[in-house]
Amino acid sequence: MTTPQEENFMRKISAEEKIEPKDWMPDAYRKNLIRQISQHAHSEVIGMQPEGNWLTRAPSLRRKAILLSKIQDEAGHGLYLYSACETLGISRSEMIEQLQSGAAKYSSIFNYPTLTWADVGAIGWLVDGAAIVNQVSLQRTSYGPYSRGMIRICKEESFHQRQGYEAMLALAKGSEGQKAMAQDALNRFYWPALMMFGPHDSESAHSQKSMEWKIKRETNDDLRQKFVDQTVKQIEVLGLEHPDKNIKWNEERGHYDSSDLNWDEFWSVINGNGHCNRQRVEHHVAAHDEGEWVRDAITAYNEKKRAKNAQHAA
Amino acid sequence: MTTPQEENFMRKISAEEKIEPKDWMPDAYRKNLIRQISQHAHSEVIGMQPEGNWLTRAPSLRRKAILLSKIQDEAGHGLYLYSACETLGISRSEMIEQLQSGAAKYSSIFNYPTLTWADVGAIGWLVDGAAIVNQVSLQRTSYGPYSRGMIRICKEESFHQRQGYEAMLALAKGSEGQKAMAQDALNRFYWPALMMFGPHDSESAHSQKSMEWKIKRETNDDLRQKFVDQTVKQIEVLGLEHPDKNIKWNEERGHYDSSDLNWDEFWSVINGNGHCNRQRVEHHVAAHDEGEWVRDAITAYNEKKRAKNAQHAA
Amino acid sequence: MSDQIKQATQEYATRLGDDSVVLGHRISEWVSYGPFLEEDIAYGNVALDYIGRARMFYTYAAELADDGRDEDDFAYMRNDREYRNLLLMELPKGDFAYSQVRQLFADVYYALMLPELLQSKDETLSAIAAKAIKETKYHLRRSRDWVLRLGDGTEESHQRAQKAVDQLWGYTHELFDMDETEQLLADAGIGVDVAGLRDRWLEMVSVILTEATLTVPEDSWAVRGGRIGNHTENLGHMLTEMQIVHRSHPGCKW
Amino acid sequence: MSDQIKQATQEYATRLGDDSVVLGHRISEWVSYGPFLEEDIAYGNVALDYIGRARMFYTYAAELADDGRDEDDFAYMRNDREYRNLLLMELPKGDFAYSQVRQLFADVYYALMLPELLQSKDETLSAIAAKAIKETKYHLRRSRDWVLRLGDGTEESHQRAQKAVDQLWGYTHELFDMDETEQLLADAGIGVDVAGLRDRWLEMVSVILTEATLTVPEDSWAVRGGRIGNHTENLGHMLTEMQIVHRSHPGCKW
Repeated sequence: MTTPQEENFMRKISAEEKIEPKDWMPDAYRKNLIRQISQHAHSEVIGMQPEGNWLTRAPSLRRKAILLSKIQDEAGHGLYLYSACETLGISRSEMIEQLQSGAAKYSSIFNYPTLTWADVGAIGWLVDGAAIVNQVSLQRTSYGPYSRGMIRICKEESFHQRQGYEAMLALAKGSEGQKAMAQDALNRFYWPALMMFGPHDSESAHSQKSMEWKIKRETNDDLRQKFVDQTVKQIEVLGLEHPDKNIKWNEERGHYDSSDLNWDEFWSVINGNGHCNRQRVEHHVAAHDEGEWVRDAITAYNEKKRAKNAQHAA
Repeated sequence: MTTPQEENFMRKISAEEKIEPKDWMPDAYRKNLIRQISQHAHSEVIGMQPEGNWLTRAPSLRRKAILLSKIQDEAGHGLYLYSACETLGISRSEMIEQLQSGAAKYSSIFNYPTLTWADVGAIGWLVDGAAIVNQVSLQRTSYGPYSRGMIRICKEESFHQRQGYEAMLALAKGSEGQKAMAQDALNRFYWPALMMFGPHDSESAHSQKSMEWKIKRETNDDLRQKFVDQTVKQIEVLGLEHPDKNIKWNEERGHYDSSDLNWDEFWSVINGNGHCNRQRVEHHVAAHDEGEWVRDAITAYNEKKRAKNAQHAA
Repeated sequence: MSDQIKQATQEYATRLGDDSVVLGHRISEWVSYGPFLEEDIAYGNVALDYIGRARMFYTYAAELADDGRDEDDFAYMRNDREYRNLLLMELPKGDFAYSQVRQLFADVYYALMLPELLQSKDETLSAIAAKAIKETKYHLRRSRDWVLRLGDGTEESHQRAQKAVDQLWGYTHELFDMDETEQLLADAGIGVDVAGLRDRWLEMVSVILTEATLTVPEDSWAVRGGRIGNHTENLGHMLTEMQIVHRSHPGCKW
Repeated sequence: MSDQIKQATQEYATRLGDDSVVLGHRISEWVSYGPFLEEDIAYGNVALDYIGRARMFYTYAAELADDGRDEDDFAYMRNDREYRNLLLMELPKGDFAYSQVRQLFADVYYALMLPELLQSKDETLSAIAAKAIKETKYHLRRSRDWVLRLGDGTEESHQRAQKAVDQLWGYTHELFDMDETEQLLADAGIGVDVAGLRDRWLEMVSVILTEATLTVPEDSWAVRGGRIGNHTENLGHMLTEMQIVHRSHPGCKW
């Protein structure tokens, strides 16, 4: 039995109308969205750390400025997504609590360490690149605020990806040492980037319902294939070796065939065996806790001002 | 009117007998010694910081080991001198309080920053060198525990001085960059090292009484002259320029003449305008405060053990 | 431009570039460590402005030096004995109060100094000043707001802010020192006579600190030496980190 | 010695040198930061022992490599991707409890591993082990004492110690991993079969932790990768500091 509300909701979904905050929506839809948008927001925020790790070591002033600017954009995306998620009836501080307690996730790619300067380029190119493939598809997601957020974020992310790729190009065309650094970063980040699209469709817990509700518009495997396809040419231009020895154009499918992914490693990292799982959350908790007295000061100051203004008004 | 105690005390001093902890001594003698020995101890302890600043950056494993070993010796000297001072009826924790409150001083040389690796060599050579000139003379100081401490400490300090000089030699005979580093360190540490002997005899507040009581055995200016004389040849061997353009052998005096010292700077640094006055004390306070829970843990653990042993015994 | 003036101007641009890169680096250390996300963004903004200034000053210094060096040679290939920044800029980031009080001291300084530099007969310096003035208006509004909020916030924030003021005060005197190079350029209408800014700086800072219920310290101590390369121990550690990648790959482009 | 064995032995000596220099460096970071002066001395002692071991292992590796490199080339001219130390050694010093628990884990490991290395058919490795065994006896007595005192001290020290145990546990599994190189050397009677030490390590550590009223964690997570150069982000920062002077003056002697 579907209620008229449910019917109306599904009608909008079918008609490609956006669901807006004030609209009725099924609880599970709301929950699913909160999970996905907050995870996305947390990923932007936690993603500041692996790149921030190289902010103080960026090898030229120009690269330092670009990186600063990029990390700043990510903080901005985080803010923007937290706001979008708040329209679903959860507060930012609740979301932060969930992040810090481990109840909410962030993209597992950030559990990998950034070990060299080239990793900053690789993240911009591959990680932001994979994110864009996903986000472009999410521009058509059914929830209005999320969809509009994606449109805005995609523009900046494309910019980041170009900058990341350009940084890789400078390395790949540079000295032996630089080129080796670039190859190493590619080798380490290629596979985790593919895993960013999530498990195979057959294994994906949330996929089916998300597709029905048009929260997701394309399947994990389809998105992953797009990314695999677009990356082959980019690696060629860099003049680097493709990390996947089995990569091969399949005329019939019109796509590249590639190796099976090591899903054991994927699950292992998600389940706590990544180099940085603990570090990322501890960093966030430490900065948040250290900031408590600052937040308290603002509250106290504002209250004093309010009291003073009320006095003046009286 | 001198009491028989005073007479006996002065007789021993004249006869070059050592004063021992259990012996009667004038209050002023005791105070004077506490001031001098604790200042000496604090200097060893604070002196760990400017050298420790390069421990993690030592440019070879051999130098790293030498520096570690040297700093460890200094901590040992600090301990030894605190013990010697405790025989005069002051506790180590009281002395540490005085250091942290600023009531007790440490050698002002450690208010200068160590800016390059060569500074480690310069400190070993010049600062330890100046310290030794002073300490050799203090081996004959009238207070037994202090005198014995000086004899022991002098041996290790001579070793440090040789190592410091050897580190400078490696730089002075090295690349252009290394040689420049050595010259720069010499230029910066030469003058403060001369000032380690204290103000001119005519200006020295504590000198006269200390000489009478044979706490000090030679005057500030005499000791400083010894150091000036011995250093000329050492600079020559290094092939570096002497920082004092007026240095000149005086046949008549049998000593080198040298420039007037910039006592304004000396007093300025002592009075708080050195680069590191605040930093050194804050570092000491921070480490001490951070260690409080550790010291508490030992106390608690020992009490538990004691209670348990008492139970067993009963 | 006479050779003497040219050389002095190059030195001057280097000094101003050093001030900017060092302070910008210190601010950037806050990114992902701020008390909340908006503050990470704000810090990023301010850091970016300073890195931008450094690039303009260094590029001009490189142009005047005309010896094949570029902005990165100035930033990455000089050690702390060669850096000429004011000591205030190199002090570690400390806690949030420490960084904001330092920023207030620097922002008021630039709010006074940049309009003078705008009047410089040297067109490049004047153009850099024109851009920087706008940034500094925003910076100062921000650091002033923070110092007010921290000083007049909780007991803890007040104490932290006062401690920061006391710890930093002795490093502010150097901001107004003139040496021969700067005097020469001031006389030639190229550089700023910073000595003349002291009183106004003191007045502006005093007004803000007082409003923030903080005490303006006595001038009991002063540490100097940045302009002759006599730095605190902090700069060496900062440059170690900043320069390691660049120095580990000599002659590379990035 | 066959070429294969020789190459494996060189790699092995490098690994053991890396473990020693990295842990020695971390310990040396405590000097002048200890809770009291005696502890500064003790830390200095332990750090010295590890730096000494690193020098012996690297010197042997250099001898086997026979390509003109010396101990300092191994320590100072390789980056973190080339370092082969166990991750446990590179973690930051943390608080006093964290450092002492790490030390206990390492000391028990060496107490078991070194007597085996003493039996090595390789005389140099055996000789290094002979010297190191004596040091490790002292180290283990010390770290065991500390863990007992912290674990069974105050509420605060207990919590800190337990937190350290929990945070470090996932890095201990890697200590007992064998790869082809190590298996080859173990089979040849040259290297230690560390996999075989696991149970005894766990038993010894469990006894000490239990006496210290601390809980032995479940094996719920494990981070690996040091032996293939896949490090945490900490090592890069550590090597930055450690190598900056050496790298800034290429080819110099010190």
